[in-house]
Amino acid sequence: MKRKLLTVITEQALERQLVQCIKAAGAHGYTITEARGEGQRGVRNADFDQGANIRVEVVCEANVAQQISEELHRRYFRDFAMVLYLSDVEVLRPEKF
Amino acid sequence: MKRKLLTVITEQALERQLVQCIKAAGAHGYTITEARGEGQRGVRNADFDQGANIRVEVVCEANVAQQISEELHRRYFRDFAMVLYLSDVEVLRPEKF
Amino acid sequence: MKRKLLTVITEQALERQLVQCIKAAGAHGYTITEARGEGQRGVRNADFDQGANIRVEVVCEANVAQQISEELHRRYFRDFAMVLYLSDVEVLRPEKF
Amino acid sequence: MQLDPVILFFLLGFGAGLLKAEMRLPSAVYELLTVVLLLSIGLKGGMELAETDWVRLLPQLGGVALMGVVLGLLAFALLRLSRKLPRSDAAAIAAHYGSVSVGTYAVAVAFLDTVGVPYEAYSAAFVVVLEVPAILLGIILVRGLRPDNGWNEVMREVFLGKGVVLLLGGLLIGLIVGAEGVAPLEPLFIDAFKGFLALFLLEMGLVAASQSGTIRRHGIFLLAFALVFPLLGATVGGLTAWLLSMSLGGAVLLATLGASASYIAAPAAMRLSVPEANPGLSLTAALAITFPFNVLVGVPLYYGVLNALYPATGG
Amino acid sequence: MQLDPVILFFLLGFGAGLLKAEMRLPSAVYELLTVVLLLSIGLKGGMELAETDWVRLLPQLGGVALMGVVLGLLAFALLRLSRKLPRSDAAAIAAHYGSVSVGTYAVAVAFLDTVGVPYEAYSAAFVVVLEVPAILLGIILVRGLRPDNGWNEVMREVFLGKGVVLLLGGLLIGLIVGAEGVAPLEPLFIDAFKGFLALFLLEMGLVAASQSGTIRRHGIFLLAFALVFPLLGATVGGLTAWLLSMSLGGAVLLATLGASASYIAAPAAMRLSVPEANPGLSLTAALAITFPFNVLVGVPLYYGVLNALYPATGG
Amino acid sequence: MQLDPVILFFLLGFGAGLLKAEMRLPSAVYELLTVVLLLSIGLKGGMELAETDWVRLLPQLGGVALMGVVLGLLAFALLRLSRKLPRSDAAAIAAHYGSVSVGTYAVAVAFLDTVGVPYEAYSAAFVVVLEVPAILLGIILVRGLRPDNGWNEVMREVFLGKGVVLLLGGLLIGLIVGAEGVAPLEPLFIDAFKGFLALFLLEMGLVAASQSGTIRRHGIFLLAFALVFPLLGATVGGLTAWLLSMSLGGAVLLATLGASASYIAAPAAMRLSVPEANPGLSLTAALAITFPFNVLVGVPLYYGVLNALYPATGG
Ligand SMILES: Nc1ncnc2c1ncn2[C@@H]1O[C@H](COP(=O)(O)O)[C@@H](O)[C@H]1O
Ligand SMILES: Nc1ncnc2c1ncn2[C@@H]1O[C@H](COP(=O)(O)O)[C@@H](O)[C@H]1O
Ligand SMILES: Nc1ncnc2c1ncn2[C@@H]1O[C@H](COP(=O)(O)O)[C@@H](O)[C@H]1O
Ligand code: NA
Ligand code: NA
Ligand code: NA
Repeated sequence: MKRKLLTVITEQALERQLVQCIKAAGAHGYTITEARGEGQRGVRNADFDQGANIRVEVVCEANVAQQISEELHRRYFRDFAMVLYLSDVEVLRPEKF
Repeated sequence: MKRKLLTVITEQALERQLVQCIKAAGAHGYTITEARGEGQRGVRNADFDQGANIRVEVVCEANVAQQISEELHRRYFRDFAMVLYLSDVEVLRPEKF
Repeated sequence: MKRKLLTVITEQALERQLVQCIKAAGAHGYTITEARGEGQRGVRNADFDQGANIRVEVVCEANVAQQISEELHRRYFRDFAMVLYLSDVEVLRPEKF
Repeated sequence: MQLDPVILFFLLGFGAGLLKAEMRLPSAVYELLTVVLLLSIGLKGGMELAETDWVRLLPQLGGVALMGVVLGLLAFALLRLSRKLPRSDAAAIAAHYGSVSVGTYAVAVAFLDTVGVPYEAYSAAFVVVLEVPAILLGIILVRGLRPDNGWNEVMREVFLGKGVVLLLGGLLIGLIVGAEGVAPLEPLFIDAFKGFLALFLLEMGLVAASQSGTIRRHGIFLLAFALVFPLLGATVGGLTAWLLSMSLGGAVLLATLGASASYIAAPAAMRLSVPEANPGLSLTAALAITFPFNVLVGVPLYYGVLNALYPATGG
Repeated sequence: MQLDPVILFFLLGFGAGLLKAEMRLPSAVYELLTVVLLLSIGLKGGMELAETDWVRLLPQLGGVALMGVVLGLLAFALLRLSRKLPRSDAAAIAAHYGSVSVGTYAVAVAFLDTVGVPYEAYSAAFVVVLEVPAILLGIILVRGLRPDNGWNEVMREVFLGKGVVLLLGGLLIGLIVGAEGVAPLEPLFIDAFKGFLALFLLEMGLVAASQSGTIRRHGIFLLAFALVFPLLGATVGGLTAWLLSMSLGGAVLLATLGASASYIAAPAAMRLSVPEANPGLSLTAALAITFPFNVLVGVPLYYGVLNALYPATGG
Repeated sequence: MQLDPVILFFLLGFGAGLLKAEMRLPSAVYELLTVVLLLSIGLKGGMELAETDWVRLLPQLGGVALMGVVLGLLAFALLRLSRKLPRSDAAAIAAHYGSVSVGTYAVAVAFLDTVGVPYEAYSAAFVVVLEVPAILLGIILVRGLRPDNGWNEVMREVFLGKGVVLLLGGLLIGLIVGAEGVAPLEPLFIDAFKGFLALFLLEMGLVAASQSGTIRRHGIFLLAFALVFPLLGATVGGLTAWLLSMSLGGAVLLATLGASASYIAAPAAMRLSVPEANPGLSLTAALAITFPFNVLVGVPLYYGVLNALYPATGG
């Protein structure tokens, strides 16, 4: 079954808010890995506490992904380092997502 | 060339078995990153030894991906925290996968 | 908007060169996570300093992805553990990539 | 009642955890602390063995192993009789409570040092011997004699966990090189022991607090079991010590081991061998209820009672 | 001028960082060092409180908290008068400079130990009290009394950071168990203090060097502020110490606190509560300019000046 | 033969690794241990230099550097003469064996402390000086004078690895502040040295065991080289010590350095500068064969032989 995979890369400091936002939109889960990287807001590496990124993945229905993206965009894009992208995935147990 | 990317997110404790299963199905490699997250079986974070997840990626032919998925499904879905999904990727050196 | 997601899994030792290559090709950013895994060149785990992999993601235009792939292929495939694959992603703010 | 400062570190971590303070020791630090504590306890035991006629102790180890099995069976029987839990969950919890927690043992050691009561440091060998049998029992109670993942895998998992390996390793090294040989290692492994234990308990407090939310979910029955069974375990431990003619200090240690529940070796082994058991149940009981209980109340209680009742010369 | 060896570790890290040496302490190690230093400073302070009529000190804490607010307002006024920065950036920087850096405090403590000047170890309580007010002030200067993320969230973030929790925890534990109770923890928390501080400063040197590239980007104004404001802060700190009748050593500590800028609690809080402020500005100032300045020049300077001017008996 | 307890930790790790025990020190801990050991060895050397007319030693450094080149050339010649390996692999292995392992040096230091033989602690400077030349030689043997990644990059990689930076840093700090200045750092860096070394060797045992599976793959020739070349290297090292008029202890250290093979600096540099060389070959030889050999057999052997043959007063 088709679902969307939403990937968000952003500042560690936003983790709590991000998770709230994901749940509020109705997604049933998420996965987080520690990451570092570089983008418009410069290098963000794990060298110092503040600096690192998280990479958050959510598998969900297309409209949920849409809603999370818009919400994040509205709230955080102006002031925070953040990148997000969507792709198509196939899942075996669609009821989980 | 087209291949499938299979992503499995599951309990760290299953790593050994998962790798065996991947190899048995004929995949030529895999990549693991440490992860944490939340799903049907609750929050799983790295706070305590037992709790964390691994995120395993396998690039392989579609039928191999199918076979691994089914095998994991059969063996582990009932009792373990596990999510898996498939997507399409393009590789440069198809003979590696 | 459509973009390409290029994922490269390779030896930690190549990080500096990889980043140079990504920037030279005109990509606007990248994300790195620590990884381990197994492939043609054997098991590469984080057990010992030398051994681990990095997993690098770049969201960019198709031709940039193409160029990075070719460059990496030319320079590093013979002598280094390296896997790369491409997939399609949709981004909200195409001007960032 | 004597107040050991390391206990305050546990309370600090617990309080910070309940308040959801922005603080956590990274897992690498937790690993380091565990390794150092295990080696430290092992080395101390080994140094003592080096001055003891330790061959004489070998039969005692059998008795202590038996105690682990008895405690596991007792826990299983109680849980099954209550008719509250399926067989697999009852067996998994029994495995945790028949096995032991080295962290709790370390707290008891620190307590005895603080109150100045001597003890048999070689009891570290009893920790090793107690860790395994109840886990095997738990598996057998569900799978019979044919575990899904095969005995090879089970044995590897159970006997080659870091608890057994590092305690045993420390014991052997201490035994081989003796007190004089260990001397140059003392600044790290002996003198800094209580400092490391304090950091370890700070982290354990944080962990226990983060797990404590699950207590409510599992209901009053689990809570009651996790508070009452330690008293039973301590009694069995104290009796065993008496049968083995140990000193008062040794009896406190063995009572503490009886009262303690494994939260490292047992969860890992049961997850793979009895996966249908709910890991949340046993981990909540062992880590969020029994561990804090033993650290805060149990150890001084067992000491208080044994101090009053235990015959001065052992059994 | 006395040379403290730990300073050389900072220089080693700084040099290695500038040369882009292949070296970095993993973040888990940095965390461990921070935790140990915080607890160590707290315990030392608490032991002293245990022998002091500490209730008498409570009103002083109010005075010190006020000093934090005054420093924050002073910084904000200066930055706004210069017309170089938008309100949000000025407020964020003010929050950093009104608050304090425990790492800098630790360097001052080590310095006083080296030159053999006694000090009030309970000043650790002042560190706790100084950490928070200026951060709240910074938020209020931008958001007024209604922060976007709500006061609950802000308070949690500010009061439950590891700085406040571990310092306060250490102080309380030291106060409760006293010097005798802390004794078994000393090998790790007291004797090894300077060694841990050396490792910490090695890492801070690496970090400061990696941040130093951003100094140029932010221009001469930020550089000037980050070098001059510490002198102002030290003066205010020294005066406060005099008003509170502290010893010369205590005055050096309070001057150092006044001069220091937070690079842990303040950045985290401002990022969430005043996200439109550029975090690069304040972090560069606090970490890449003011921290090295205080460590290398400030602490000995404040001591030198106070040693010459400070009335022998306090105020 | 004297038994050093730290060796037993290596055996414990090695055994646990072979049995595939569920145990591993996290890489952050390994990093911390490496940093502490390097600084510790550097500081000890620096303190000694502070009391020595160290300018006199400068020319000796040239002699020791030459020894590194000679050992590299010797290894290369042997490997090429055997006709078993392509030029790039021979050069890479030669770079490893001409360079040195600080971990092995630390074991030799601990050994001499245990047997009570004095030594020139400033030999830490020889470790620094030996680390680099053979690596440059290895690159030149394959690339000539024009490495692919440019000399700048090569030099950065080679001279700014953590080995050189931390040893040199420790030496300089020890030299500047002298024994009295280092005193407050001693609890962590000096007293706890053997404890840290024990943990380090535990981890190295695990690593060596995990690598030992690759020995078979690379055949008997590599095994023979990795066992025989150390004897040659030790001989050259002992002779060099004699030429430099060092004491018996110093000769054991220099023999050990000659016998040891780099497993940190050399692999990193060769991977980037001579990528066509198989990194598995040299790492297996250095880490899975030569390191254990030196730790378990080599160091006591070199001591035994030198103790019998070395002229009492040096050369
Ligand atoms: N083109 C890109 N491809 C992959 N990751 C990116 C890209 N751009 C930015 N990132 C990641 O997203 C984070 C925030 O990006 P930015 O907001 O552009 O600074 C960076 O630190 C990177 O980890
Ligand atoms: N919808 C989802 N999107 C991304 N990751 C998920 C999702 N659901 C679960 N996961 C991950 O898979 C793990 C196991 O999921 P579960 O079996 O549902 O508990 C979780 O701990 C998450 O890391
Ligand atoms: N089929 C695969 N699927 C996913 N990751 C792979 C695969 N093959 C190799 N890798 C990763 O890429 C790294 C280098 O691969 P190789 O060059 O084949 O040794 C491995 O260590 C794995 O982390
Ligand atoms: Na028990
Ligand atoms: Na300040
Ligand atoms: Na050598």
